[in-house]
Amino acid sequence: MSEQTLVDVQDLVIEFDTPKGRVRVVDGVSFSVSPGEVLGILGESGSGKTMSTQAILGLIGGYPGVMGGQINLNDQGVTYELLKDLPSFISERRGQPEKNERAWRKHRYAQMKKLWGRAITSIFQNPRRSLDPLMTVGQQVKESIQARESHKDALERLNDQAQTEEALEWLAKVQMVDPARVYHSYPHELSGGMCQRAMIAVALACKPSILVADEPTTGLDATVRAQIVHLLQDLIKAEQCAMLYITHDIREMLYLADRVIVMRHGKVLEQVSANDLKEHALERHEYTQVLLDAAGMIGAHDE
Amino acid sequence: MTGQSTGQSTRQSTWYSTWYSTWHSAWKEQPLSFKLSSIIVVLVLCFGVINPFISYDPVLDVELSRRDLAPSWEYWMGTDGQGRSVALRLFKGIEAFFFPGLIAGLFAAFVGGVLGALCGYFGGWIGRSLSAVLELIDTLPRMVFLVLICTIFPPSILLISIISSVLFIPSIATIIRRKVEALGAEDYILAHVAHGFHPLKIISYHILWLQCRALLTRQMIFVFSYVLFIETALSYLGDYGVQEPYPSWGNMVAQSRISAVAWPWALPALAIIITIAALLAFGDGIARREEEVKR
Amino acid sequence: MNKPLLSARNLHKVFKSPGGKQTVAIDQVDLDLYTGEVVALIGESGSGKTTLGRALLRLISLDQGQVQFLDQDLLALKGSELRQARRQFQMIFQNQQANLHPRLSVAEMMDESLVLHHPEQSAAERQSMMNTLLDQVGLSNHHDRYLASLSGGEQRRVGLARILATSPKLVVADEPTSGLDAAIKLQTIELLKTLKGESLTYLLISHDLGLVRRIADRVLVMLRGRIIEEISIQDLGMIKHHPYTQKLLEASNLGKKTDIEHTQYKNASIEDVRGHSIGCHYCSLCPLLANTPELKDLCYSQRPTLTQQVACFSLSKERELV
Amino acid sequence: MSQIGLDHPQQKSAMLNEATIRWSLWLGSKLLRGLSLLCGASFIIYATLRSAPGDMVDLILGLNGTPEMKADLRAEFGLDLNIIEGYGRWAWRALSGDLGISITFMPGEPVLSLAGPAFLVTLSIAVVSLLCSIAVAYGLAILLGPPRPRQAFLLGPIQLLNAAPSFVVAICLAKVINELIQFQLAGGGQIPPSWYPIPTYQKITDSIAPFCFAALSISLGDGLFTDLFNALRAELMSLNESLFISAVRAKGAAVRKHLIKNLIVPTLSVFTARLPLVLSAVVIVEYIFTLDGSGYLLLQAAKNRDVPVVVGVSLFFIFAVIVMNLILDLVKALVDPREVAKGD
Repeated sequence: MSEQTLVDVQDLVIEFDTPKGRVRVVDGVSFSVSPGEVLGILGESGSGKTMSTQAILGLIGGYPGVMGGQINLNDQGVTYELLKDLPSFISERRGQPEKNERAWRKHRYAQMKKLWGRAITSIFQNPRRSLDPLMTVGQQVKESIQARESHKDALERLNDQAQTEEALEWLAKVQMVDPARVYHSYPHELSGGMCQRAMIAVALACKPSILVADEPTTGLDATVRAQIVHLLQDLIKAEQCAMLYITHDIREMLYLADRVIVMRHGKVLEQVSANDLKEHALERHEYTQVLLDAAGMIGAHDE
Repeated sequence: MTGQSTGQSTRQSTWYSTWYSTWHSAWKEQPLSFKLSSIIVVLVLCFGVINPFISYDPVLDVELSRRDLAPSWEYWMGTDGQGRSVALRLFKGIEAFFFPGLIAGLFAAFVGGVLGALCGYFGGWIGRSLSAVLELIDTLPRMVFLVLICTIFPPSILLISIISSVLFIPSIATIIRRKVEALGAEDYILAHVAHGFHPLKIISYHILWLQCRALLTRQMIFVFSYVLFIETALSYLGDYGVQEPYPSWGNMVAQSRISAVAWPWALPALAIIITIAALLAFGDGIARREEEVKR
Repeated sequence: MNKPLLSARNLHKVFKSPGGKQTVAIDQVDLDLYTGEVVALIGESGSGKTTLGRALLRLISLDQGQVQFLDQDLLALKGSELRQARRQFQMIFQNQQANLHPRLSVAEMMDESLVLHHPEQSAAERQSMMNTLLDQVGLSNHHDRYLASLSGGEQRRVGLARILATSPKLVVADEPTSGLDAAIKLQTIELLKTLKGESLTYLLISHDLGLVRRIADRVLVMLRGRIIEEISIQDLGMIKHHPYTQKLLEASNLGKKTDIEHTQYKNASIEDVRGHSIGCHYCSLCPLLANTPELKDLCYSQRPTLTQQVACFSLSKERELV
Repeated sequence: MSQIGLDHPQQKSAMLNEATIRWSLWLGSKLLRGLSLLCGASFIIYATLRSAPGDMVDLILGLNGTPEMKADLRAEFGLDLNIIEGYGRWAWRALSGDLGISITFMPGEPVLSLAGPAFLVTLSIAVVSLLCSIAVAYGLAILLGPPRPRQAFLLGPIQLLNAAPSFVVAICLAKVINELIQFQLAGGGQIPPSWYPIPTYQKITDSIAPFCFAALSISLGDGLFTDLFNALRAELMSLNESLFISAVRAKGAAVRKHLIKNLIVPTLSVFTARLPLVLSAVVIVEYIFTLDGSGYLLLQAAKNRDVPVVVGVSLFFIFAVIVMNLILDLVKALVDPREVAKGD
């Protein structure tokens, strides 16, 4: 892994037990993200795109979860091999590999504890449900500032007043109309679009080196969606933060991403630059063409 | 012949053979707790049905010379302080709660189901006033109200079971109402109206029968077990339930006050716990089975 | 043009929440649907498009207005007459699971519909009819399947087959492709096109402009319970639209960033429109007002009606001049 | 950034005002509902009384009632009026503290002075048992974590408790403790003379021990503990898998605070659902441990067919259910702002 990569994923394998037996949701996926780059993962429901990113974050729920591969995460010049200890948690039983999921999760949480927020953080698909319903939005933004500050020396830490002010500043940065009011609001009092903006504030207030955005616009209205996408683009540039952007909407992808990975059935079909996807649509993989067609982009190109 | 018929067997088989095959395969994949509990439930059911045809004489047979015998081959749950067989009394005691429980369960499930479905379907002021009445009934502490009833009216186990089933109607209706409202929230009912079905058919068939039968069965079993509980509690108190010398699990447990040995009261107490546990597990199992949507 | 299949006049609907708050869901809507055409209703969530679709089919009561379907006054129908009439207009619901019953197999469900709508037929006739219908939607071997074992696209298709069993004249399709994967979405669109034939009319409720471009003949734009613009599909994106329509089109395109004149309104979302009780709904966000300040008073005090196919004083004047 | 400040006085006061109005509206509607429930429930009791077979006065007084007593009683229950007016008069008297006079159980004693102190005992048992079960359930749920397969051995006994009526638990508890104490003191083998739990500890524990055991058996029996435990674990599981907990993790903050706060509401919901059952259980368990609570009073009075006492105690119970529900709602609203928002 070169110095210039933030995240490097090699041959990631994720499996789940279902009533019908074990299913391989992610099958040997590899990709990497460099600093300041926006990598898009394009795929439809069930393509394993969310699972691969959850695996990087160490947040996979379900059994047995990650079963193989390598994930390297770069934090301030230090590279962490996140899946190095994985084989020691896997044993053979009745001809099938079994994993001690509980112990692994504990191990993983301990490992990620110092990386969450600082090296990597994430925003999720359902903004209403990704904010704690019992806490005001301001407190939640402040919480991530606190978490960030707790890594620093006691002398360099911001005091409480400064943290509150920074939280307000963040709410203004995500273009809330009335930050002071939003600061004291609970998530149920905000609209979906505002919740997602608050969520972006929560995530970026950690000052991460890479932000994972998991379909942040799904379920939002078209105009609100456009706002969120524009906002993300502006902020990512301003904060010099890399982004892993997951979506099934090819238009968003073309707009935001520098490089695009197309996934289907847990496998990477192709990796292209956004420009290629736009300009040379007809040279793309069959499935990518279907996606482009469904979004009405090939037809327009032909004419 | 088998080779030819396999392709169409699902089509041409009679209703009972499909029924049998589905239940046979379903039985095999059930957890152990469900199997055990259903065996106990079936046992209780058998005894409950047979009991009225068995005479009381051996149960009431007092013989002081054989009092307090430990469990043996002859009296395999021992005998009590008056020399009566505990096992026989235990089985005969099922009669005290079986039919009242059955009636109460059926009544509560039927009325609660219909009321709940109506509340959930209509909403508006009908739903609101109905649910207000139901909430009112729900505030009455059940045991206290039952004692009040027993003080004013001549106590009988049938009255008790009817009252307790009435007291359970609100909770059943609420469960059904929530279910119907959840269905309504995903435009499910509207879709059926749009298709042209009669509202009565939607309520009775599409909602109550197809969607809520498992829930209702479970609630029915729950009410049954509650009547068992109430009956034993009241018989234990000694003034309202089944009176000595007639056996009931409650007044058998009440022998703990006077009995010198453990089995005359401990075994009925165990029977109460096990039966209620089996009933609950059985109800849960049925509900779970129905929840796993057919594939 | 000939007589419309369905014509609605002056529809009004107000929802009252328990707290006494009133939301205007449909506000003075006139609508004509002609046999064989596909009309798309677009707008953001909360614009009242789903409510309008349902109200037209008598699934929601209206506060005011008339709906004429063929020669019947739809709002006057009651009880069994209404249920009889329902077979002529059907609805595809947004949530495909809502269309089907999870505890009935495909065959049972189809049979149920056929018994209801063709009671005169014998069991054998129904069986053959069911087979043709399921063939039509491409599900010939799925008789014994249950909802849970069908994929999203298959669920949609069973719903379609069930609707076709009533041989309807009008189908209101509420987001018929939402939640479907791209390939299946394309299939479903093709299927909808084929099934339409000559005589079936669709009212398509969608926010997916890709879908709208593919099958619609005419587009209606809704904002806050009002139809603010009517566009034929050839004109979509080609002429100067109502500023709200323009914003919708841009948002779905994402390709170019919003215009400079829009920047100050960039972050004002549709929720900011809620406040205006008089005047044009969009007046405070309208970029056209910068060019035509003389209309300001008018826009802030009167609600524009649909003239020259657009509910905007400035635009309708402009079009009149052309 | 100076124009956006938290301490803009006007804004703060405006927000405060709005919140106060919302809260007072919510509280008012809850109080109103509680009041109407109280009226309704007492009306049900009155109607039950009126619908008794035969003449109610004869039923209450039996054969030895003098004509004056009969007339008194008629006036008290408003029997000479129609049912609504009669209820009005009866409710008014009850409200002003006149619940009538005990007739057969403790003749001449006012019901209020009988039932009031007794009810305090009952209430404290109910509260202690609820708190007790919550403490144990919380502890176990957090210790065991979310449900996992292969825990059946551990959980079997806990699930079996679901089926144990509290009076059975109470009897077993009394018996076992009795046996244990006898064993220690007398060297075993001796048969305890009565079912009373700790005869030899009477000096110190005459009242405290039965109280504790009553509370313990209520909190274990009737599925109270099991229900709480199951609800907590299920909630813990869904919380652990919920998006916002993932989000909290992903930003590197501590999860525990969020978990605990979000667990409070489901716990309270179980409480609300279980309250009538707990009060029912108290009645019979008090009887077993001969605690001087209102349950014991109720059963003794019922045995003696002392209708005024039974009715008075029932009213107390209903009142308690409504008030406790109100308190639980209040706590829920304090924790969860959504409650107030949807309340009106």
